[in-house]
Amino acid sequence: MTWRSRLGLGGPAAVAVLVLVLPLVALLLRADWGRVLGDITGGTGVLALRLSLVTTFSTALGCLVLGTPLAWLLARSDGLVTRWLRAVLTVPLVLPPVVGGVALLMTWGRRGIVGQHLTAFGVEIPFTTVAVVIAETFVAMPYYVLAVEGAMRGLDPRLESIARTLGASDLRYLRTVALPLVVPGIASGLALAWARALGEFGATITFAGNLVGTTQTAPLAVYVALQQDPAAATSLSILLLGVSVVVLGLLRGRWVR
Amino acid sequence: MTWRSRLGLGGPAAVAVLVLVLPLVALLLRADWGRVLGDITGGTGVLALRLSLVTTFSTALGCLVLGTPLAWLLARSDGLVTRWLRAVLTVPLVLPPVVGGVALLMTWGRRGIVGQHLTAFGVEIPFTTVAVVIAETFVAMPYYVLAVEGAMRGLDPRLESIARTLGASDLRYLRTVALPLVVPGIASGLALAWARALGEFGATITFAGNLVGTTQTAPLAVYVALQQDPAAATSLSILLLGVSVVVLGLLRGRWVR
Amino acid sequence: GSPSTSTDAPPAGRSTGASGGPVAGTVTVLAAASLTESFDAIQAELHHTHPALTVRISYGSSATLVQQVNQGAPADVLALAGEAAADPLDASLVRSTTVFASNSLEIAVPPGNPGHVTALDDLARPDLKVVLCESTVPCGAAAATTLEKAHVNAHVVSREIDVKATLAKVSLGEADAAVVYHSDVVAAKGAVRGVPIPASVNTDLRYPVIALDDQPGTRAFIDAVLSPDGRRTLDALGFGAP
Amino acid sequence: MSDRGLDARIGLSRGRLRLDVSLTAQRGEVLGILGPNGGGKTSTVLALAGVLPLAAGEVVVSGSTWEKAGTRRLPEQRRVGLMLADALLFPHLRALDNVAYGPRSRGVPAKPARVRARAELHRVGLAEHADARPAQLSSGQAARVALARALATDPDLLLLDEPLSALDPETRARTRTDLARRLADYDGVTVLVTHDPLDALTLADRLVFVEGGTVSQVGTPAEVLREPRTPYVATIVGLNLYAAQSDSRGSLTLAGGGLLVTADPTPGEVWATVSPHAVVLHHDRPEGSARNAWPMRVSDVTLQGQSARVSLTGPLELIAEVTLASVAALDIRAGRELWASVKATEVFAYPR
Amino acid sequence: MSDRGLDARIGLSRGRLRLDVSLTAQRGEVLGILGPNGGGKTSTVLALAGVLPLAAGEVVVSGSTWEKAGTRRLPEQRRVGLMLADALLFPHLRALDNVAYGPRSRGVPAKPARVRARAELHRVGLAEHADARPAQLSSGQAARVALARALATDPDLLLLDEPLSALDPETRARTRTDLARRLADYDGVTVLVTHDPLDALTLADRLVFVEGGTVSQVGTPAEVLREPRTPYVATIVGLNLYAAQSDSRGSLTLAGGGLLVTADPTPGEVWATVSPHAVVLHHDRPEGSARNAWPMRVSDVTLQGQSARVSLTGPLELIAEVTLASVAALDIRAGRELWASVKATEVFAYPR
Ligand SMILES: Nc1ncnc2c1ncn2[C@@H]1O[C@H](COP(=O)(O)OP(=O)(O)OP(=O)(O)O)[C@@H](O)[C@H]1O
Ligand SMILES: Nc1ncnc2c1ncn2[C@@H]1O[C@H](COP(=O)(O)OP(=O)(O)OP(=O)(O)O)[C@@H](O)[C@H]1O
Ligand code: MOO
Ligand SMILES: [Mg+2]
Ligand SMILES: [Mg+2]
Repeated sequence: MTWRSRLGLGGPAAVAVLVLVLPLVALLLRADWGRVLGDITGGTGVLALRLSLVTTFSTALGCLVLGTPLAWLLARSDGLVTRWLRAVLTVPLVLPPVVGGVALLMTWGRRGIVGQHLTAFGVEIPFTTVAVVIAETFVAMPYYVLAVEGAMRGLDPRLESIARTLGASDLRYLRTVALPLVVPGIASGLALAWARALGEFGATITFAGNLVGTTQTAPLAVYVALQQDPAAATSLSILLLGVSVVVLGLLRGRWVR
Repeated sequence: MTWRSRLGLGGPAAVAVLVLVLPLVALLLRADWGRVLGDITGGTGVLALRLSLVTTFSTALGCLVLGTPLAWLLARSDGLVTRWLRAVLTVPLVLPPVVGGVALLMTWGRRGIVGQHLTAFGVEIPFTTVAVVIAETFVAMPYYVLAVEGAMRGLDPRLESIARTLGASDLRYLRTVALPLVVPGIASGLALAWARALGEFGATITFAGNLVGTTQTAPLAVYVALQQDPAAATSLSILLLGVSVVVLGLLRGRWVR
Repeated sequence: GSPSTSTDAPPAGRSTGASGGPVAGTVTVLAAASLTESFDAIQAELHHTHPALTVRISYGSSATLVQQVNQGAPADVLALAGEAAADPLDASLVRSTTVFASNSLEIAVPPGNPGHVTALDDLARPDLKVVLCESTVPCGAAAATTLEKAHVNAHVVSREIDVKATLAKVSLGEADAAVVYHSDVVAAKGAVRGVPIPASVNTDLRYPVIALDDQPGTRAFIDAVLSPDGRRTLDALGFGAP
Repeated sequence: MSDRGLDARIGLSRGRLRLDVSLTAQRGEVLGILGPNGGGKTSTVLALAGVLPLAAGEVVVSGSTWEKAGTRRLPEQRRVGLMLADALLFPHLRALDNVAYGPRSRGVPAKPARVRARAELHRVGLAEHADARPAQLSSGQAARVALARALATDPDLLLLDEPLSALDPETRARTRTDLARRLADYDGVTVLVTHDPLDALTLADRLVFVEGGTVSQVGTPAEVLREPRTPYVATIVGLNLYAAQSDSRGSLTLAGGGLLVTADPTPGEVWATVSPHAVVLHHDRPEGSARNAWPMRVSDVTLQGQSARVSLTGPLELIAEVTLASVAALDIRAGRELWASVKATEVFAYPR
Repeated sequence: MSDRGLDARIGLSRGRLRLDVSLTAQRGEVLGILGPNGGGKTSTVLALAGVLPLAAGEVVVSGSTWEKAGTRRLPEQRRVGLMLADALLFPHLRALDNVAYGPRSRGVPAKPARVRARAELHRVGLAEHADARPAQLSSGQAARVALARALATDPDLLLLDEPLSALDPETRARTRTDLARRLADYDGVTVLVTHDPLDALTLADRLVFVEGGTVSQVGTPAEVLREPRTPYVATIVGLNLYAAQSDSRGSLTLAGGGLLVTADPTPGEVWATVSPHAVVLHHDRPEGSARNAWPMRVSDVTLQGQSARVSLTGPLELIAEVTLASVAALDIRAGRELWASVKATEVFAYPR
């Protein structure tokens, strides 16, 4: 790389890195390191982290199972319906999470458009761990679908022509060629969605509530701790970051270049 | 498409669509449509929406100017530094937004690791519109960088070989070939980042506060209204959704297939 | 009770507000979410007496506000729900503290009271979904105290991050009952119904207003809160005398 | 009708090209498709495979209708094999699994599919590369794997779009022979698109020339070699071709200028051909029986194997093929002036 | 040294291939690189372009050192033109802007760059496609645009990796002639990788054969035509080649079995060649002067232009080239048994 390009690109890139990294540095600098271990192992932190891992991996699974077919269908058609569907999918990104939580209550809650019918069968979703997964899926799935759709659109369409003439149905082509080839896209989509779910706060607390062991995920525990004991909150945040960096590192190291 | 693939893929995809779309339907069904127009034009809604548009477009611009070079540098190297940098970039995704806000205060606040030096020059960032932009950039830029990096990695490396032998420096190649070819990736990265910024709540209210006209963005206004007047909050949310669908529709219609 | 000061400064406002003319400049106020309606009204009144004074109010949960001040947010006035909320506040930042209102607890139920809640004891019923504030939030701490005094082991399904979120669960009908402030039931304007809690087990909260500097605007705002007009506004919205 | 292997009319639009091509072939026949770039060869192949839908026409293979107004079999419902000019291997599969993909997709169990795949790889000389990933293969190796893959499903219709174009001459010769042997065993129809006249002439039973979206000439290699009907076809078969007006005594007036005499008169509008081998070059005006003789100038000389092709301009454009010995003897080089003669018995004319 | 256009030793590893190739050329010379698939031709070209770094060796062009232990000029700092086998046009630019890209990148203002680009497009017969996007071009049209693009920067070193492989024969012939004319004007060095012997023989001044990462033979086309030294090279030039042991009287014992007599003895280990044209076929055992005569069986017959290539097996493997008339007269077809003879004067032997 020449000096001109080092400066021309390196300058803005360095600013970008600073904007993103300085707050993390501050968090680490201000942490009360003597207490971190105690904060993490004691109290509700461990419970919250376990719940977070369970719910976020369920969310990732949900994205994989439900989001992959959706991404595939979106990638293969360019009709008006597809375009609108794609626009609508980005809505949960824009919805303030708290509003998202309210919308989820309006849907799955006791008086919600779906929930009122579920209540008749004795099924009530809010305030349960299932509600946490629904809330996380609601906010995270769009990231997954958009990432995977993009990867699928990048496939050479002639590969499908070849596979089809070799006798593969579109499902078989999807399974044996398209999916293996978009594994990097799926992995980064999963990484994005999982990370978004791990940090999810507003929709969860609004829709699922905040009960230790059942619906209090790590971000909720951090928030609660922040009000009382900022040092403990910092410790828990650092743990959360550590876990996410390890999981994302493993995911990326394995599947993403 | 065969019936088998319609069922096999259409089923899960339909569930995915329902999970994402039902809450929006509920929001629209439960809105007090007679009031929507009045709620939107009266009160602080218009102010908040204007502030949201100003700050989110500033954020998008910041992502474009700072994030594009970063994405480019990440896409071109595979060293250990790059891998770690990429892992660290995903951290703001995972950080609960409220913690992010505290970390931003620890960085740019009066006593922050950077802010304390700025204060000496009479510059105070928290509770200003600039703080809103910083908070939004902090949460949104990772989405942009990851999307654009992915698009840039998809380029055929031989195109660069050709361009370079034709006399183009790497900067010129970036400008004249790579960037035009990843315009769809940039557009969808911008869409993601802009949408994420538009919905940003926790980091903003913590770092920038909730001052009408200065730092109260639309999601904050929705939150405040939600406590006082849920119907007004719904109206404002619907406006927010409308704006975002229009903007994303324009962006995608123009640049994304 | 009577106004109490916890620092060396004299009760700031009254004298200045009475003696000085209209004040100019900007005052930034951080106020607990439960004060939204009252402080909005007080801000409007203040505009008549000090037209050149710009008042900027940022509402949030008390704990967050304290965090912001500790981390160097440029604020002049801090108004919190409950004196305990001020405990984490960096004492060196405080110029004066004045209690300006009080609040008591009440059970909030959805309109129509589907859970048939009539007394505090009902909150222990397992068929009932009860939400409380998180114990770190002033209303949560108060509710815990009250339930303990009454020996009620409430069937809690969620501990919300602030009192408004707690109330929202009831007004949306997701929860059958919540323990909130009386002022919140008043502010909800019929979206919820109140079920009183006997004074014997109730817990009062005293709301402090804290000056973070000595600028004239700061004093003008605190004076307005403490003024008879301010008092009337707070009364009308369900707050008790300090 | 029952032994008709292929009966198709392909009508569709692609960009600015309007394609309308009819193809028929008996079972076991190899149909060579040739034509200039952009003429619609690949589009024809894709339409036969079911990848591009027809706007008009129909495709009938071995008696079953694959496509017709309104009804359309999907590619996987057609017994078709396709190989495009790019190898397009599945990049995540080993060479062996690429070749086994077709049999597996058509229901063959894993083990026999691999045995078959290994055999096919062996036939293209890549047995020892069975475990290589496509990225580890050179372009030529990849093309051979793609060929093996297309051959592994025993299709009723085999579509090869320039299958040998990425192979080096040695491999190409070997693969061409193997392909010819393979196609001789094969009782389906093969459609072979190629730019290489040698491929076309040696592998195809019948040639179809597609130019600008329509068929410009059809015939067996021998017919086409004898009577090319377009300049493109003449280039392919290596003949000099002239559009001419013939009188009844065998005197031909060329459309591009010049005169030519043939021993075998065909009055009217004719095509006339002269083999480059039949052109004799001389230092001076030739005496004797040659009734066609012109002063010419050499515009280009190229070596071809053990002989040389000499491009000449003069009263007409002419290409001569001479031995290297003649090149030395006559000191043939670009710019040289000399005489060219052709015996009237070597000029063939046939109606246009 | 100053008229040395190219002086390079390329040492690098690529996958399992260890490449070590030395290339030298005078200014204005065209160096043809041939070799089997996977031999390292493309890798050599990429190393010269500065895209693949050298592990060992150096690259000196027109007296300036482009690469040497430790120092390395970037591709854009080399005056080099590159065209790969795929066209690799910039898909967002019109054909004209693709061609103008090089001049623009090297500082030519927009207007003259376009004029130049238009001229280059005209030379490859695509003047009327100047405004087309790459997606609207056929593969052959795209290849021609890529050629025009590589030629538009007047590089000191022009690297063409199978530049004509996607062209149809007519266009290829035209482009080959144009390329030859173009390269004649050009005073830099051209490195031309090709699979097509005709391209190599007609365009290159010297040929370099790269097999398995090393140079197996170097020489002018005439030298190579006369004395091929590997089976690959023999295939390229269309000769029958045998490794043999010669005694002093001209009797050759072939390594693969069989005996051959030459009129021009070269004792020791030799290569022996026989031109397919020199092979005469007979119904019965020939009488007369031919000292080499064997009973053979026809394994394959292919038409090539106006003649036929006949592959024969017997005491040795032999390819004969005969006229179509002979094919008819002798009823030559696969499986037929007949005699082949070669005059001793047509057998050339030279030291191995
Ligand atoms: N994807 C496409 N969209 C629109 N037009 C196309 C597309 N692909 C090819 N074309 C056009 O269709 C015409 C026929 O292309 P086709 O690939 O069938 O030609 P071809 O005979 O195979 O050429 P070649 O010898 O170069 O392979 C060309 O004019 C080309 O410009
Ligand atoms: N990207 C790559 N990574 C690793 N090995 C490669 C790569 N590309 C090619 N190779 C290997 O390098 C060797 C030389 O390849 P190269 O492309 O230079 O051959 P080539 O002579 O150009 O062949 P062809 O005639 O098929 O184009 C081959 O064995 C190939 O398998
Ligand atoms: O008003 Mo509070 O700080 O949510 O109890
Ligand atoms: Mg084609
Ligand atoms: Mg190559």
